[in-house]
Amino acid sequence: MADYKPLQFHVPEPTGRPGDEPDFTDVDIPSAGSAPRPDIDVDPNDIKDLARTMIRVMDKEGNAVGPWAEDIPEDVLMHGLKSMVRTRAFDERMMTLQRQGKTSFYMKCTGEEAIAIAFQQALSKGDMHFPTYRQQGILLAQDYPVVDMINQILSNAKDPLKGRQLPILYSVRDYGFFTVSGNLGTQFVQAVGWAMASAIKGDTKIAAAWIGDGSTAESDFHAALVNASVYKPPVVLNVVNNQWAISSFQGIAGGNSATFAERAHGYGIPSLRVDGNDYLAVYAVSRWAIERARRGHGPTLIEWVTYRVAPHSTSDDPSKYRPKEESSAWPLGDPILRLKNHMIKHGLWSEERHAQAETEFDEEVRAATKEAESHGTMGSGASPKEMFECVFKEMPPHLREQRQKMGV
Amino acid sequence: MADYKPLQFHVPEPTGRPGDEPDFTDVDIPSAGSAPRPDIDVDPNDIKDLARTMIRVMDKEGNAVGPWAEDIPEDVLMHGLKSMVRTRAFDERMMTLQRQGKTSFYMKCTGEEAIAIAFQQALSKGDMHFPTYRQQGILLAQDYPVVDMINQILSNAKDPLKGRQLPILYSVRDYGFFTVSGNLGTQFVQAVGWAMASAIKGDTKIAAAWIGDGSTAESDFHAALVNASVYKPPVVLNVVNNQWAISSFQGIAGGNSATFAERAHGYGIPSLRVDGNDYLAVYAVSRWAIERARRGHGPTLIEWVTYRVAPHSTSDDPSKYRPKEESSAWPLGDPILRLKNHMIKHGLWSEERHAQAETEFDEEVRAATKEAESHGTMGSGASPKEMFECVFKEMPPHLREQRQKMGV
Amino acid sequence: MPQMNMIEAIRDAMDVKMAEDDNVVVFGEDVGYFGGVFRCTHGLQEKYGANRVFDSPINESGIVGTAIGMAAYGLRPCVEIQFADYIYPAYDQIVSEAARMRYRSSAEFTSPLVVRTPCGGGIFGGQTHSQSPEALFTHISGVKTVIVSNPYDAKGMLISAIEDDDPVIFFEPKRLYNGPFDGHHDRPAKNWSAHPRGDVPEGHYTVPIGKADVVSEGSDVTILTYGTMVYVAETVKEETGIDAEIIDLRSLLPLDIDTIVASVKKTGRCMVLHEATLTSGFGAELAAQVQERCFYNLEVPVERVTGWDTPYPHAQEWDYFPGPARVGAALKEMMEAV
Amino acid sequence: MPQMNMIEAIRDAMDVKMAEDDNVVVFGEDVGYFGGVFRCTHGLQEKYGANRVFDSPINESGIVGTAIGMAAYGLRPCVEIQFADYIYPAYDQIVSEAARMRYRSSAEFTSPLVVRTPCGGGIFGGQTHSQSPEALFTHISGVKTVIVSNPYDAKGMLISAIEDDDPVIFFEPKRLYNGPFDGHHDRPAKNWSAHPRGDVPEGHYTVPIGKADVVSEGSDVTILTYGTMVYVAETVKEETGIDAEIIDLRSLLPLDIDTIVASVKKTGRCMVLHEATLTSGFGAELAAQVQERCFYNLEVPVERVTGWDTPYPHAQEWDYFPGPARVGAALKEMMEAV
Ligand SMILES: Cc1ncc(C[n+]2csc(CCOP(=O)(O)OP(=O)(O)O)c2C)c(N)n1
Ligand SMILES: Cc1ncc(C[n+]2csc(CCOP(=O)(O)OP(=O)(O)O)c2C)c(N)n1
Ligand SMILES: [Mg+2]
Ligand SMILES: [Mg+2]
Repeated sequence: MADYKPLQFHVPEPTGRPGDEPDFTDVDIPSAGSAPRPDIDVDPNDIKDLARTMIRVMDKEGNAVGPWAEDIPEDVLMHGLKSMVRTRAFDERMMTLQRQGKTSFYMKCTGEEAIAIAFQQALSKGDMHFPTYRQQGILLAQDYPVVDMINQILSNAKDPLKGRQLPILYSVRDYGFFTVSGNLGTQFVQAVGWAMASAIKGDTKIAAAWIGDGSTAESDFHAALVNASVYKPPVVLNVVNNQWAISSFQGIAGGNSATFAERAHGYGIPSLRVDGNDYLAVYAVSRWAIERARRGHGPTLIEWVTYRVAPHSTSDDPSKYRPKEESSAWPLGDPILRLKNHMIKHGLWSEERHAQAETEFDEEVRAATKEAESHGTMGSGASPKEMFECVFKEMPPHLREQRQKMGV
Repeated sequence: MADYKPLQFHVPEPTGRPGDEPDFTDVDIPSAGSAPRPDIDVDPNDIKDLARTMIRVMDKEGNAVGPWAEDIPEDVLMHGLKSMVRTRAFDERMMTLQRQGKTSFYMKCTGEEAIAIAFQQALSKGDMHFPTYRQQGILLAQDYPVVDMINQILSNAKDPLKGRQLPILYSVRDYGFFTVSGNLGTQFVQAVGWAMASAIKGDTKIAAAWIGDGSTAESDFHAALVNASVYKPPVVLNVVNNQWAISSFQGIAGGNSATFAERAHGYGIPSLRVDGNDYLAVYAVSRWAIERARRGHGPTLIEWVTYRVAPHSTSDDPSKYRPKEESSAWPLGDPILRLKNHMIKHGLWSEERHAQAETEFDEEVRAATKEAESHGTMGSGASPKEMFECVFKEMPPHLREQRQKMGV
Repeated sequence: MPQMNMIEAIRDAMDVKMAEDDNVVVFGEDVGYFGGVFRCTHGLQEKYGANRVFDSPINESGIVGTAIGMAAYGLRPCVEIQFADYIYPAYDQIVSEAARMRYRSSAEFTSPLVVRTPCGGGIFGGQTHSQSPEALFTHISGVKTVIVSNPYDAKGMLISAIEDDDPVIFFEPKRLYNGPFDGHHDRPAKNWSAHPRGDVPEGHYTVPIGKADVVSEGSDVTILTYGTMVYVAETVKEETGIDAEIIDLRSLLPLDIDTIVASVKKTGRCMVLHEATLTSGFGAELAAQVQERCFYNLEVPVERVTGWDTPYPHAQEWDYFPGPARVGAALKEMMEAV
Repeated sequence: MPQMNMIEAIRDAMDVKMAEDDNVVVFGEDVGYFGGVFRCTHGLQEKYGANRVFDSPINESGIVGTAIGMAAYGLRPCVEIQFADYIYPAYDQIVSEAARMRYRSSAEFTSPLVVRTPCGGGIFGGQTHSQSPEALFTHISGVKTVIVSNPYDAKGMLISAIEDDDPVIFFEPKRLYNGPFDGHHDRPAKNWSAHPRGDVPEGHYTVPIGKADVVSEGSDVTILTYGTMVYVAETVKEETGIDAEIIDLRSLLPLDIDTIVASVKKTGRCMVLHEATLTSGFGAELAAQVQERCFYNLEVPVERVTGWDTPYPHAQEWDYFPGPARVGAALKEMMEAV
């Protein structure tokens, strides 16, 4: 075996580290309108190319072009844009709240707003999201009371989750928002199970599963895809590829070897790769996949290509592991700016209204924050009694004894 | 939503159940020689078709045809055929042993002999298999003493594993045979780790991972592929698709939606689908993948298409869940018969020598069985003392105390 | 009353609940067409259709994970993990998800599901077909842990488990499927037809989760046990003549501490007996609680007789198993000590 | 002698071993370029290269599974699970594989690997950043379980763990990373520079796995504890004036039972103190052993003070945490009881 050279170990590296210039030359960006739009009952084998391209609708000038360009009702666009602005205002305010020491923890979705919001707008009442921690847009797009979100974040006396759960891991059943887990990936297969149940019952509800690029490496991603492949339940499997996990880039999840959309091919599940910062594309593709599921054609996986502009969480400092200017160099731009331009171009919006909306939402969130703070911050106001409730439906004797011991 | 029809739940069914005629019309069998043979440094994206076809070398007449036909040395062929015959003789005898109540458990590999044996012949000393329970051919092809295998199966006084482990879950480090786990799938990712270690050390050793069609559903399959995709270690990922898990067919693992070879595509890992009952194809493809790994081009996944002729184990009765004649209707035939015909056709073998080999190996195994039985059967001869050894390298005080308590 | 073995009783429980409640679904590896490697679901797919009884891929995390999703939808999944030794891949879904769903969502979402799984050794199954991992669940807040020892309880408690609004891990000692095995592996096997607990009522009845069963009254010593060991204890009582009060706990969490304390206060001695390994086994919790609650009544320390702290060996199975000889000797020692 | 906090001490242990032994490799989520979310591996990739210190995909089962393969090859992987709450996906690989490798192969293959993981609460991390799952490992034959409480031990025991030929689960109470936290969350934080155990020798030294540390001698009562609770115990001793002998167990398995028994025989009273939930926590094993071995010396039952049997709550963190008030009250009660 003398002629074999020593093997080499291969550890993928991102294109840039702190001090380097951002480098996105690897990110292929096909022109808007270039990707075909198949029928919803298409054979997954016939659209494999859609997992390697990027479905884009909005061109540089803000026009909607190509087969995925839909005639989106004005009120949908308007609500979409406003919800994005509102979400960003919310994120900013919560960040401040955390810096003020009023909550322990927060996570922003800056730059990714279009995905959760447009997807939610394509969904129907009765459907269920199985979100991660970066889909606050789902709640904001439904006008779930902002003050209740903040109450949860503050773990205060009005926290709907009674102080039991970490900030931002909301649970809002009536808004189709499944309780967010702190454990990555687990929700993906649960979504498949929920969708299986809908099919078992002969209902028409669909599930939307959410996962990040980094978390696709978790084993439950596979469990989800295997079950989706076998039982073909009505589920949309959303992978939000925002390029980064915490400090590790998408190559550490295998993203340099194939796209995340391509993962679906080994399971016979159709998949689409989409410009996640293009609101129009997100809305159109979401509708396509949701319709496909609801018409009984089974699961779809969608990779939403985007960029995590914010730090991973308030505990994180991205300047430690990626080029400083990377987020502004991201070639797919800002989803809010892009939709705004599109709407201004089409006479639906203006710079003034935009500025006004920003102020309005900032004020709304400020007011809500103030109200929420009046019920306590950083866990104050939550009752120790609640600690013992909801472990089981009925409190078993040993917990009753412990509660007594504690004197509450 | 009134116009949506109730969703339907989809549970895949095999093409036949007990009482039905076997039906393999779904199994596409391309003609021998039709699949191209790429270079070992091929871009995985350029050979995606090889995951949907079936690489076959031997035609109906027993000729070796096409680009995968190699000039296999006569002694290799001879040893391959003999090892297959020997393995079948071994399996038969062990089955009898179990029926006689001399061991608790056995699993045959009937119909799948070519895979483990030809693969092993393509491997080098120092490489490591991470096998499942159906790769006894690896040991038999290396002339590992049959009597030691039987001692393990009998859990007797000479059992190399001291009675600690279930029959057939061998461990033979010197023969590159990693300790077989009773837990499905776990070895797949361990093999990847072993191969990573080889690359980290700058060695030239490669790992061979083994898994069954049913077990590809396990989460560690994904863990293995993700790590293989990221670090590109020298590992060959073997999926033995013998159509059945226990009572569930390959469709319950997702095999109706895509081939198992295609699973690799989502990870950027090249994959090949091969007629596993064609010794010549198995040998050639194994050599290709092994060489690819050893030259630093990284992992390959191979789906070996075959059929589990035997019951799943001695605890199983396939007549309960599949058509009675299914195994004889299997369109890829018997690997032993096929290689035998090829060799007879090429003047390397004869019916007489074949019959003689069968007798010889039967006698060899009988004699070995007799010898092994002299050291005890069904756990007799194993020492209770051994129960406390090898939990840790050094026995900690609590185990010493327990051993004392037991009085051994 | 019909005679059933434990397999039939378990099957009957699922049958009763499936007939009563459309939301009950049953799945797991080999449980569909074939009816399970231990035949516990035999005939159910034929009766209720593949929509409600089906095979699952070999992915235990997926089995529990999909069940959690279904339970959140409103179904009541009763899933099978083929051997308790294979429950570990599902451990995260059980611990981090099913067990915590109600708490973390403040009861917006719950996990009313049952994980049935055969446990215990004595079938020459080696380290991967013999384990008793119950203590790994009793430490987890939010799941109930049940382990049954006879057909009557098996049916009644499985019905309770399916009706329970919280997740239940339901252990079935496989060595008891066909008869009340007492550890005398060298003697002819008994079957359930000769045992009063083999009489199993038809139709719906429940045995509550959280109540222990005093299977044999006595005044010398209390034996706290469950599963297969119940019969070992009974045999030892008979063989040694020691007047033991034998308590089959049945439900480990919630635990029927009142019954335990009453008995130990009466007898003044307590043995804890299980098949799982000693260290951090459920016996530790029992010993800890008994010494705390009955300290001034105990004549001798609480004694634990259990499997050794080794993996479950294959050939040395009967050396590992806490059989009548070991239990008898320990019991005598306890009685002889001051 | 250099002053180190626990993070530095842990990093230094890896540094020392990596310099000594080419076979030591370090990986896990975010441990490579970035150096770990708690910074424990900071600088190691730069020093030893990405070949030996690298990021892994977010798949805990894969982290341990690949480590097992590497260990079988001859390497000595020291891997990080980012939070102990995320160790469950790796549970099967730890329990069924790493722990059983030596046994099932009769020592042909072994798993000399270390799984480092931050545990415990007190950082307002809610149910998924606060857990103490040590008892889930002490029940598993074939793994060692260690939990350190100070920089000196952290470095010395991590070196021992890396050198150990068997798998070691190495718990690092994250609340102690920066200082000896005593549960008085409303007081200013202390740091390690003021603590004698913050003096950490340079270079190679070991603290053996299997030996407890009597951190404070006393005659009234023995407190068996580990991790963060060591400092709670010390504070309570000071605050109540009760002359407690405080034992930092450090190694839960193997357990230094001799030190424990000697102490309890001397004091006649025993409290077990840990942060994990009560039922089937490691305290149960301790109580069971102490009552068995020191029965005739005990004046009062062994008392367990622990986290409650609930998930670790977010807002109610300090109600859950067994802090000085609860420990003090329990201790006083123990002393007052006959
Ligand atoms: C099982 C588990 N492992 C690790 C973590 C710690 N963790 C939290 S978020 C995160 C990164 C996830 O990255 P990605 O999936 O890309 O999502 P993103 O934050 O980019 O939206 C990690 C490693 C966790 N929460 N759960
Ligand atoms: C984790 C785990 N789950 C379930 C089992 C039980 N089991 C043993 S073999 C088997 C079927 C495996 O089928 P496949 O992977 O196709 O391999 P084959 O037997 O066909 O070679 C099952 C379900 C197990 N051993 N381990
Ligand atoms: Mg990400
Ligand atoms: Mg198979």
